[in-house]
Amino acid sequence: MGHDTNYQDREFKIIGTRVKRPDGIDKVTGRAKYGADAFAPGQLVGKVLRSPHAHAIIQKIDISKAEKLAGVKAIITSADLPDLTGTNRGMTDILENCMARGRALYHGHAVAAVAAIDEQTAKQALKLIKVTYKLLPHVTDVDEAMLPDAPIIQDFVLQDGKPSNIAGISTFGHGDVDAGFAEADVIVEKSYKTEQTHQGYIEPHACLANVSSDGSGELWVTTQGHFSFRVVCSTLLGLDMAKLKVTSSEIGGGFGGKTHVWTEPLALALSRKANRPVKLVMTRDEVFKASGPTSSTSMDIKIGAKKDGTITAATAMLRYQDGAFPGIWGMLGAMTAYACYDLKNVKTVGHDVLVNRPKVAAYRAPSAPMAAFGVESTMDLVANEIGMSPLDFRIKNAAKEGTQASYGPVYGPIGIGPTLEAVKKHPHMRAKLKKNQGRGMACGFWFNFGGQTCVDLNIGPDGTVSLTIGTIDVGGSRASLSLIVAEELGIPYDQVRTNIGDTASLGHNDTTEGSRGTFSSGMAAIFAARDAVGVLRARAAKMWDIPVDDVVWADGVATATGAKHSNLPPLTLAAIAAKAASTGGPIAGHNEVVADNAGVSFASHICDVEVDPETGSTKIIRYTVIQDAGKAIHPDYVEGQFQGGAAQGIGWALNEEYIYGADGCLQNTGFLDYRIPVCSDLPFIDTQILEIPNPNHPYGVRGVGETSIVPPLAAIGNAVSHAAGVRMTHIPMSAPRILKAIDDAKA
Amino acid sequence: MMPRISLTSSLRDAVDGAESIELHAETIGEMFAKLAERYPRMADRIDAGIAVAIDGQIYRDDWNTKIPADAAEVFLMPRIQGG
Amino acid sequence: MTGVLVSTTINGDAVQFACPTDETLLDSLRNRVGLTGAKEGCGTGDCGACSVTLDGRLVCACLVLGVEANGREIGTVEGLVEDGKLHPLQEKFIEHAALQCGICTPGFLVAAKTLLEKNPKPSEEQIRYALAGNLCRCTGYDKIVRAVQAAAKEMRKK
Amino acid sequence: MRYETPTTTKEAATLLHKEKGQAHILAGGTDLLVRMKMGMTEPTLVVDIKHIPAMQAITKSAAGFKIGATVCGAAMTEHAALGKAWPGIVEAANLIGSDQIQGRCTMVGNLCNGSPAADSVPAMIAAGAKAIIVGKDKRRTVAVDKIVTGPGKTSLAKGEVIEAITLPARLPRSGDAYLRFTPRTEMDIAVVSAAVNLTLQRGVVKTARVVLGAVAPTAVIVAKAAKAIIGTKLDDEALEKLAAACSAACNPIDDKRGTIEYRTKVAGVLAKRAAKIAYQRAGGTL
Repeated sequence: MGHDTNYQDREFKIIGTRVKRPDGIDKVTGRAKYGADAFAPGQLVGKVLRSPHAHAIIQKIDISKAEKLAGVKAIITSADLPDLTGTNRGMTDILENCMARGRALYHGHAVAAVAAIDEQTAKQALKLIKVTYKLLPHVTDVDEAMLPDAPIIQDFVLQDGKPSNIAGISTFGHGDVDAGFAEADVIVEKSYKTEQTHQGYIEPHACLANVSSDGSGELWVTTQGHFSFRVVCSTLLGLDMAKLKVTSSEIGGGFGGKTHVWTEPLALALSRKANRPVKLVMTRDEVFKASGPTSSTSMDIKIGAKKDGTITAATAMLRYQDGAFPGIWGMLGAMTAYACYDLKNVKTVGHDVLVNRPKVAAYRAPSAPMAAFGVESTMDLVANEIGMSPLDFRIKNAAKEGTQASYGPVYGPIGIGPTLEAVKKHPHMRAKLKKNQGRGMACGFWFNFGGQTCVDLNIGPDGTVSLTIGTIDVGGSRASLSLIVAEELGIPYDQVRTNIGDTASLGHNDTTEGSRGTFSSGMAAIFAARDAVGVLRARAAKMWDIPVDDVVWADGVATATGAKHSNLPPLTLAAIAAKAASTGGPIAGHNEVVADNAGVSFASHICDVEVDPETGSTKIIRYTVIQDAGKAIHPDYVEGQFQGGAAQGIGWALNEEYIYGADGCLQNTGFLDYRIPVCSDLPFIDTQILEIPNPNHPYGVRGVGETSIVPPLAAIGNAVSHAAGVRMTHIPMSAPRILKAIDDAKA
Repeated sequence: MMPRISLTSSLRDAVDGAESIELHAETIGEMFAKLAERYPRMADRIDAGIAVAIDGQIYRDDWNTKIPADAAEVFLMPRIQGG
Repeated sequence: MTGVLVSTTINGDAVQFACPTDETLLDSLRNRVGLTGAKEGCGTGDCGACSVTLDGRLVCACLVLGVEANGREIGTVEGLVEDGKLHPLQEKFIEHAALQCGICTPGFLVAAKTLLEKNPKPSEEQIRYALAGNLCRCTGYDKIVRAVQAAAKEMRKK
Repeated sequence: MRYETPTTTKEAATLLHKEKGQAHILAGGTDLLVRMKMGMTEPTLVVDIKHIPAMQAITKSAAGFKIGATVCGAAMTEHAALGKAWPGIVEAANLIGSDQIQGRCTMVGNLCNGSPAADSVPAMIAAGAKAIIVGKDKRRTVAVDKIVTGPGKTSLAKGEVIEAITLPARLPRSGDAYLRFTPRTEMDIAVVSAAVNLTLQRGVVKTARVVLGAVAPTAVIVAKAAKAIIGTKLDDEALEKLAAACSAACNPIDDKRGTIEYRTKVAGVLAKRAAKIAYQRAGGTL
């Protein structure tokens, strides 16, 4: 504690180099162990029975036949999961989402679960469980769910004292928008819709649960936050937190979808009942139906501006669908919608709306891409109306240090202006376009978080350094953190190894979300290394028998200062470590920190598309991402985040969507019809990393993981409008929608 | 010096509709304690999670964070989630 | 459930396993042979994470029955290392940061190896289409394509 | 589930004929294993036909080509003579799934699965392909367009197995092409598709066959569309007539993959484009 978190401008030796990641070899040889790659002696196979209906009362669950099937070791229903959540409504919702309690709230909602000796027996047992449903009317569309006669999803949700599906209304903004619109020369008002998308991580949720009859347990699981999984699972099952050891596997993608528990509490409950380990792996079909996709939305955007390009007022009425349980997704949309701009008069209202769909979870900069689609599309329309280039219009209105953000606070040093200036200078903006091609650009914002962090740094007897962290590595952060420790200690990168500890080996760490992994564990690693340097200096002083104040640590060695010690040759880390036993024992550094102040992040994207006017098919021809990273610790993995987010945004913009039938059932529960981009769909994705240091991180680091998914929807929409002459207001901009728009425009 | 504490709209009903209030506190923790004392309905909101922006920097967790005497702005906003 | 004994060759080694007739080769490899390098991302042939070779042809192990392996030759990601040395594709994937989470990596490596054996000098477009059966959600494919290009170049030198 | 590996087609037919439960043929398995995974079928018998020598090869003769029922898509792509003679068919077969799927999938499987969106079927029908069918007691040869009778349904009797597909010898100055629309560039199912096979005489279309996929319960032969281009050099007017005839022949559904409106319109667009490619392959210049 007491470490200085302020940015210190300095020359780095190895920060910013492109070293090989420590988990690389395991991952290219097939040795890395993911969620489904663990096995325990005597393990059972867990399977979940799910509702085939969108909304139904569960009148009866008859497990008598299934119980009698040879090889079935445990069957659970909600009766096996008593509600221990007390007054914590959020936790009660998680419990009810894990397994329906008397009512199935969406197609795929878990109803019962079995553990059996093998896959075939477990599947057979599911078929023998007889559930009697009484169907209820359902609603899956966000606008329909807000109508006065819509079926009510949750009785406890009230508006004006009456049952409603509107779980929250959040208003942000400042100034007087009516007065602002009165001043405007041009006002553009437009409504937009975006369909629901899924994070689409390639690894399905998987865990291996092992609960003993003494109430202690272990959980091996693919997760973005094993510490928060421990909190949730132990709360739901009534276990002591210290007795539940959660170990994170390698994670095969998360993007927010693995911040929440889905089947893990069920696996633990099955294991407890059977008194044997239970492995539970979701199928892809289950992942789509019953994990946590992001909201579908509907929105009305209105922007007014003067002829000189000054925005006089802006509003956004946002309606976000949360699935069957209240969330904060509409609120986040309302907070982020206008965050890129310096506005005198702005008002945003976010509605959180319940529907018969799975409980919405975070998806990379959650809620920001949809609001940005509406706002950034409308920004282009306003620019066109007043005859200004969309880029100059954005530059004129960009937020800067001192701007009051539309979501409330006043900005410190931020990067939206520099990313826009970089767009202006980028050769992409001057590249020639061919027939049926068009160019668009758009901006995006995300908050970024810090949060609770705890690391341990241990120096081995041979002088190698092991850093144990508690934030999951979703995309190469172990390499970045090893770089940070090597930089602080002045030793080669290869001398440091970063590992992820289980929940028994470190204090609580918040989940890897909000782009916090490298930011927060990096900050803790710097401080832990500085702690260790203090110990190293003391040990060197002891070995030399001189005062510790006469020892400095630089370039990986302890050096005695002053003329009277000039005969003492420097001591390497290895030399000091070798004598640790006789100078005071193991050498370690430690740090716990609440790494707040992650520093907001901005990006601007440029995109060229070609639209086939006869089929409506859109091809991405060229794509450029420009984003502020604060400081890129490992540029490869920063670029990787930029490219990956852009690719997800491209998929969202063009093809990805949840398709519900009139029966309220999800129709596309596989990767064939939920179309994430394939390799041949995309060009190389150019990146430009800007480094505007975060004033509140010793190295200037900002989170980089999320913002890149925010601009693509609008960037592509703007490009399509230039290529095909039609303004798309419905995401995804699938070929049938674009072709219809082209035909309608002709008519 | 007593910085004005502004509240996001969803929190205002807990402080009798005020957009901002005056309150002296040296840390986020002290501010929360005083808020809960003055406005009992704020206690639940604080438990549920509130983020604090001090001169534009957002703090979600650390209640020991000092509120500088010369802070131009303290803004209470909803605690947010990421992906 | 009918169980059968399967005698097969995996990465050059003679291997026997017993499995139910309706079990996929992917499940046999993972749960009976102990080779978990091939991953199940979908189970329906849509993601390529379980890519292996069957008598030299690239296939999804989730769309092959375990019993079909009898008397045939299987190649998996675990077989890429030869004489203790990483395959150039493995080297280049690490060097070019062509993986983030890494769950799709085994499938990409097996698919890319099959491609380069057939076509040592593929164009960018050929690489992209040859790898279109392997989904990656982290990278946007940029660094994967670059790594395959670099490995192809390296392999042509030899 | 019994798993059998007969070595003659007749043996396979007998096994299937005798089975009282749910019997399936396994060739590439790219449809069957998906259905098993999704719990859509629980076979009691699977007959793996890949051990039957008569089904394993592509053979060329004066009469044309014979493609065994277990020949996978990748093997078709590798067969230079087949690709030269019937590029449209090879392209269509090559569009079924990824390289991984190509390593397993077969044209006969694509046909017998009975999907209206099957890629190889319109191309085969346009080419005048025939299926050699082997039953327990007799063999018969049937035009491919007579096999599929509706989504997931075929005219094959219980126990009948398709042993091979035959393609006629390629006539001089003739060419074929197949195009489909999919949202992605790969790994997708046709939303709408069109195959054209034609023969020229001095640059004028002499014979033509136009077949659409994914616009009706089965692939549709559009005689009016063929008529629209016969006797022409594929001038714009002929192409417009072809497109209009194709759109008029559509009887599609609205589903998760496309709308009626979209399929109807794009069927004509694809038919025009496929006709132009086939025309050029036949040696015509546009």
